[in-house]
Amino acid sequence: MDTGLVMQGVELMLLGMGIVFSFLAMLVFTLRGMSRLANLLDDRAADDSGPMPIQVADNRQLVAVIAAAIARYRSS
Amino acid sequence: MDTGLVMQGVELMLLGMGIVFSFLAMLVFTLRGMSRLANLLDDRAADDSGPMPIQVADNRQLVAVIAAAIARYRSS
Amino acid sequence: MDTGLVMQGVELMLLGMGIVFSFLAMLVFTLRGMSRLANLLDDRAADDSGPMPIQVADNRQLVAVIAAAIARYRSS
Amino acid sequence: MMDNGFEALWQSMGIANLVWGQAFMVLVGGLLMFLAIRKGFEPLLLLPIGFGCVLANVPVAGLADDAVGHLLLAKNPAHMAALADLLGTPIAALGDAVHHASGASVHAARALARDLGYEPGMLYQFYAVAIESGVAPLLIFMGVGALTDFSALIALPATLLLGAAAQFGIFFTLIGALALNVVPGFNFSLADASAIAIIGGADGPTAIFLASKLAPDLLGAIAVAAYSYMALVPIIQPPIMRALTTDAERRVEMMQLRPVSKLEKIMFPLTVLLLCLLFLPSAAPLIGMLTFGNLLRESGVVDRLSKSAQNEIINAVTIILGLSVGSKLQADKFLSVETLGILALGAIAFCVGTAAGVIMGKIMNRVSGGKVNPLIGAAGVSAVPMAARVVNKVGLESNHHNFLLMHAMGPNVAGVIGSAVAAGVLLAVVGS
Amino acid sequence: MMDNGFEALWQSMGIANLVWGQAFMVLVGGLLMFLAIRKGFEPLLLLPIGFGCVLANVPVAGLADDAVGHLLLAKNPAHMAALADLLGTPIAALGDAVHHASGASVHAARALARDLGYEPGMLYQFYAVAIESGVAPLLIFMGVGALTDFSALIALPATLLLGAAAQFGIFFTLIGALALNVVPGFNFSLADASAIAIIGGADGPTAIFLASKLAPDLLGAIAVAAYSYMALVPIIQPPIMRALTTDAERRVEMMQLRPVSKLEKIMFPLTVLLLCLLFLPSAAPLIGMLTFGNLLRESGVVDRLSKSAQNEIINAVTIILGLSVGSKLQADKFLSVETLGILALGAIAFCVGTAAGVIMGKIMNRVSGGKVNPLIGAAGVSAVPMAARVVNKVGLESNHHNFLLMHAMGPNVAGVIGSAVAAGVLLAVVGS
Amino acid sequence: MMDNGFEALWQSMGIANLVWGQAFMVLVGGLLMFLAIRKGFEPLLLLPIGFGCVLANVPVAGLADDAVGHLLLAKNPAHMAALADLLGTPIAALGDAVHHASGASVHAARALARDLGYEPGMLYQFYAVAIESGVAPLLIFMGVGALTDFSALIALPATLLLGAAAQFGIFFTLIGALALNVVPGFNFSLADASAIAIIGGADGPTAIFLASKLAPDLLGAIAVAAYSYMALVPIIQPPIMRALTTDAERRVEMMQLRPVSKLEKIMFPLTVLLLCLLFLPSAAPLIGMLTFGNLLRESGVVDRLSKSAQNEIINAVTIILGLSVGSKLQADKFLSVETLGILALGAIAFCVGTAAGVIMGKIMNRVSGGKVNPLIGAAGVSAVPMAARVVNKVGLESNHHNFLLMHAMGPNVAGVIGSAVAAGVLLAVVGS
Ligand code: NA
Ligand code: NA
Ligand code: NA
Repeated sequence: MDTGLVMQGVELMLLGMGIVFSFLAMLVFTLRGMSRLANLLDDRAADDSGPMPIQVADNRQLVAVIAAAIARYRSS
Repeated sequence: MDTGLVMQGVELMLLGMGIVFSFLAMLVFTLRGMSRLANLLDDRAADDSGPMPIQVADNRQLVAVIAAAIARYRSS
Repeated sequence: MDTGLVMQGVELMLLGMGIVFSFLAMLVFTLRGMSRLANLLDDRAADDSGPMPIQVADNRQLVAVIAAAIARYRSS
Repeated sequence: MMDNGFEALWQSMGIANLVWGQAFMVLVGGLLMFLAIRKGFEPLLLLPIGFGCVLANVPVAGLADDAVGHLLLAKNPAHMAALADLLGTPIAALGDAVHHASGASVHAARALARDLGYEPGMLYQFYAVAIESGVAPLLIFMGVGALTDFSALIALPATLLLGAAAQFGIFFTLIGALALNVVPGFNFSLADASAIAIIGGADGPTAIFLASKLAPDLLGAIAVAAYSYMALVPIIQPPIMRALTTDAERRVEMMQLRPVSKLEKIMFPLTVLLLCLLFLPSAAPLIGMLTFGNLLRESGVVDRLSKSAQNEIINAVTIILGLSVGSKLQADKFLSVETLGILALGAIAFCVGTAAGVIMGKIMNRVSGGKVNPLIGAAGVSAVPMAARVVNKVGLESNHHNFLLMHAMGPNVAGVIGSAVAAGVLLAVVGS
Repeated sequence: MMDNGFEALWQSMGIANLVWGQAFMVLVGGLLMFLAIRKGFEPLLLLPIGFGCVLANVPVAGLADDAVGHLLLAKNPAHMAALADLLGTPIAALGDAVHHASGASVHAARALARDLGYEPGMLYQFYAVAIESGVAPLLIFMGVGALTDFSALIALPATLLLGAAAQFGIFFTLIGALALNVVPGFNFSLADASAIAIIGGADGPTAIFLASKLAPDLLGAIAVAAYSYMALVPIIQPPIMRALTTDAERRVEMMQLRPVSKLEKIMFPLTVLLLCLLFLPSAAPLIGMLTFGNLLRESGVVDRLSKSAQNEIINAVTIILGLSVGSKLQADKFLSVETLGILALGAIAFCVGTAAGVIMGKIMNRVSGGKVNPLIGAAGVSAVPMAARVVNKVGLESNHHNFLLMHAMGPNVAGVIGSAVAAGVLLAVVGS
Repeated sequence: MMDNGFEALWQSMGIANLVWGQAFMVLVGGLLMFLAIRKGFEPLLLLPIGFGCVLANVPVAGLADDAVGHLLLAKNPAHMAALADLLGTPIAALGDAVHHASGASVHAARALARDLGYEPGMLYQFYAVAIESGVAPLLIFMGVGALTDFSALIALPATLLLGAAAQFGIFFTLIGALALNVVPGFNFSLADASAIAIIGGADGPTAIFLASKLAPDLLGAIAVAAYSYMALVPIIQPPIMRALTTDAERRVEMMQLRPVSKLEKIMFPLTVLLLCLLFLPSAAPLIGMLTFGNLLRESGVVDRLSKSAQNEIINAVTIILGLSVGSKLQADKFLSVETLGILALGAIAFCVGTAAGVIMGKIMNRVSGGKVNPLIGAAGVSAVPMAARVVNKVGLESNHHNFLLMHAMGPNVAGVIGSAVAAGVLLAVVGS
């Protein structure tokens, strides 16, 4: 019974370390791919300078002052 | 059945817009009255300079320094 | 019945004030003892300058800058 | 153990259980996050909602499921039998039975699942505490009150009527939702239609609050539509504003607003509350918290509390609220033709509300003898402060010296009150 | 629908349902807010309490009602019958039956109402989470501990006796409350009287904590009385202080307090906790949280947590606590002759406490050979730091170079400990 | 009343009820606070835990007891009889019966105690809300995510393998715990052993989260061990690091890390989440909240929320979490030989984890042709950022110009992900 439990522990160790290693090894490769993709996207963005985010806020002083209080939070 | 539901919707629209308009129209008048009242009160307060709020805090430096820590919160 | 309740109140008053006074009086003496003990410990600490707290943080500029972000919270 | 350990492991993996709907919803969550981060679409809400959407669609984990959902996920035959027994249904039909169970049965089923050791998922707990209770949208409304300066409205109360007119978007959409029932696949009740219609209020917390009371199943789609269209206000509104006004109207310059005294600002929230108390108590939770927050701000004696409402509380609540809304974007509930209908109706609601506001602006322009620029009516939909900024921008196009922002703030904040009032009406008539 | 839609609407309006009591309580709420904003009466608490009072008395909305209250408000005959059946009472007597239901019945009634789809009001939820659980006053006490510098007390521990003496106000008032039962209309139990008496502790969170345990029905009146009289300390105390002391006594200058070491400040909260653990465990929640907050402050190694306790946590909790206390000011529960009695007894409690403190000060003056200025005894009631400031002011009137503030801080913070101890005694003897 | 008033009072005193175990645990709490304040051992957690420990062992008060515990404390014969009846046990054996009651019985017993008017203690409430629900460790994990810069890991993903290797400490300890069952007095189940093993993850919130799911009874000892050994990392790790490496290896200088773009930082949390979703959904609560916090930080569009997660939320949660963990240090549950076993096993876990990390570092050193300094493997246990600093320090001893801190941050944060993954595995296999 007791050795049975310890054997279960050993199996769990093999299983667990296996998964931890597989998962993190997979993450190593995925992260490398991710970095390559990110650089690609960044380059392309630099090239055609892509669609800019919507910009409606007027930068004029007046606007800024008046709207300051409310603009602090835009969730409403 | 379906048209019945749509008719209910139309009635709800009439009722709803009616209440929204009535409520906000009422608020228009109440706010005007409120502003008039506020000016009245402000004027009177300016005239007889009324009862001042209770003031017990001594303004002396010493007091301020010593009490600073505790005074930060007066709920106790 | 009513006077019974009032009598209970009187007894509770005696009991209550008794405990409040005993407790705070005991605290008076304990605090005096505490202060004496604290001074003793402070003196001894000053004498043999005792075991210092563990210090692993390198004070070098580089370390400080790099670790700043993460070091803000050490609970992990 | 380990023989079925490996089996259990494979069965516990996401890829072994991922259904297409979940994969699609993960993409939807990614899209919401993309819009939030790259396009600046209401990021405070859409980022947590998008992330919550992804989490809610993690297979097997059941993060958005209640204890009963976890019982079903575990597939323990004895427990399934006990639940089937309780609901009086065959085990095969258990999923459906749980889905359609009524209030009391749901309570009993949850109690059973809890007693059998199942626990609700993290996102479900957030949802129960934050939204089901109604507390989170109300605390956000308190923060909105503490952040909002109502001076423009106090100086020119007539702009309240613009805020009223813009609520027509709500009620028009209500009828639209009911009319949509002729299309097969749609079957909106009056409560559903009301919850959908409130998207036209262009106010996030109000929409979430009402949807949680009237149609919790539709809450995810309603909240996403409300916040998305609020972010799209700079695209949706200008064409409608230009189409309905003449260049001459758009050039109208408005008189500078009078200064508002401190006392007026203090009396304002109390006045609004009093009217709500007398005439529309069903709006009291929303109006009450909005005016409470504003009183904390204007009273000048409780800066600690005002700052807390404007910062710590609203921030923490926003995080939990966003994740909770995201939890309602589970594939099996969200992916339906009804969601498409809600998105379409929401767009209509914004357009009609904008148009109604502008038309009311034109009426006020006539009545006032040309003193009112009709553009400011568009700000009546709320979407504070985006709609007011759009008004300012469109106004500047016609007249480079015409700063309408301050005048548009009046109808803008009036729109917040207006949609809370509309929500109160819907709660009073439909909710009970 | 709409025929009874209009009817339902009218019935849903506040003015159709407003009873005089509610109108009166709205005015009371307004008065509390006026005192908070204009007169500076403990605004951090009285402003939220006043606002909560108004919200609690919004007709129909039932913001302060539990699920059962909402069932009664809805007036659905089938649901009323089910509830009447559960409580074994005729429908006509349902209101009374609910009001007087005992613990287990209340639980069952709430479960029924919840199963029938009724939800508790917003303020009731705040109350349940914040006060019924006891958590909010304890978190505020933690914040008080983190905000309080006990140096003056550590330097001169004998001032603890002044804090002890001032608690006589509590126990005197307890007898007063019981004696008041001879007046028809009053029927205070020992628990009620104890909860009322704690007003004399002049400490808000302690009063709310004890009242929530011993007499939740009286909590609203007790909290309002406690905070109001704390704000009135500058008016209540000086005449009593002058009447009981001679000019010579008031002139007494006290020796400068010795400096207190960092180690003493760290050991102080632990020492107080240890004594509480050994001799008065029933005071452990209050004393525990007070000393925990103080240890966070003085340990010097957890500034993050100390700042959090002093700011974010105490602010957020204060908002919810204030609204929750306000929820107890519902007309049908608050408007009774008992409330008048509580207000009167509270005033007596403050006066007697002040007098007892000053008399103890005179005794210490004699015993110490004139080294103690008896005025500082008045600070023993707590009401930190207002009472200490009043001592300072009255002292300066007699001797323009006599700054007693620092010496008064000792008894002042001793009063906080003293009333927590008194609350512990009352909980131990009466609470079980 | 007062006759038994005095009797009740004496019976209510701590010294009349203090058992040796409680006195001992008060000392343990004091020791934890001493280590936190004087020695700087993880004060943010160990100070609240130590204080909570003292509070939990206040006699009579039952601060850490649930409603049933308070029923037992009150010793009301009728109530005891009702409980005994419910549990089908004689009154004499009630204590044991409650201790060993199963899920459904516990629910029923608590409902009974609540109906009889008993309330859970303050610390128990904190525990139920913060830990039993799983919410507090997850919110702290969100804060950790918002506080952590993963750049070093993104620049050198291979260091993830060091984070993986160091988790060997977890699984080795799991076997050790099971093997300990040969010693009389130990009887750890697989779930117990898994919860104990996670100490080797060297990550507080992960340990608390897993222990609350798998072995709530052992949570106190596990959390104390985890935080204590994390504080002892500067003492535990260096000898092992030196023993396993040659001086030449310790001198290895590593190439400067490449800069990481903003886009990579934004994509990182989403990538990790996606992998978790696909392959290890059982780790989704932990990984989900960690990556959510990190996305709040890196997205750059929700600074409000990021700051809130890094400050207000994590601070408030830490206070409650610490006290809640302390509540699990009640004498009758904590003082057992099992606790000693847990402390011993925890130390082994840290040592083995460190060794495994360093050995993996040596392997990578070989494979990479000497580009990797094996010392950085020791940082793979997590204990952020202490372990990385220790690596830096030990590295500097051998080579005064070799700053390894930045390179050690990679495995350090990899260790956080690694132990969350390990926790997910344990939950998936053992938890269901
Ligand atoms: Na609106
Ligand atoms: Na006091
Ligand atoms: Na780890």
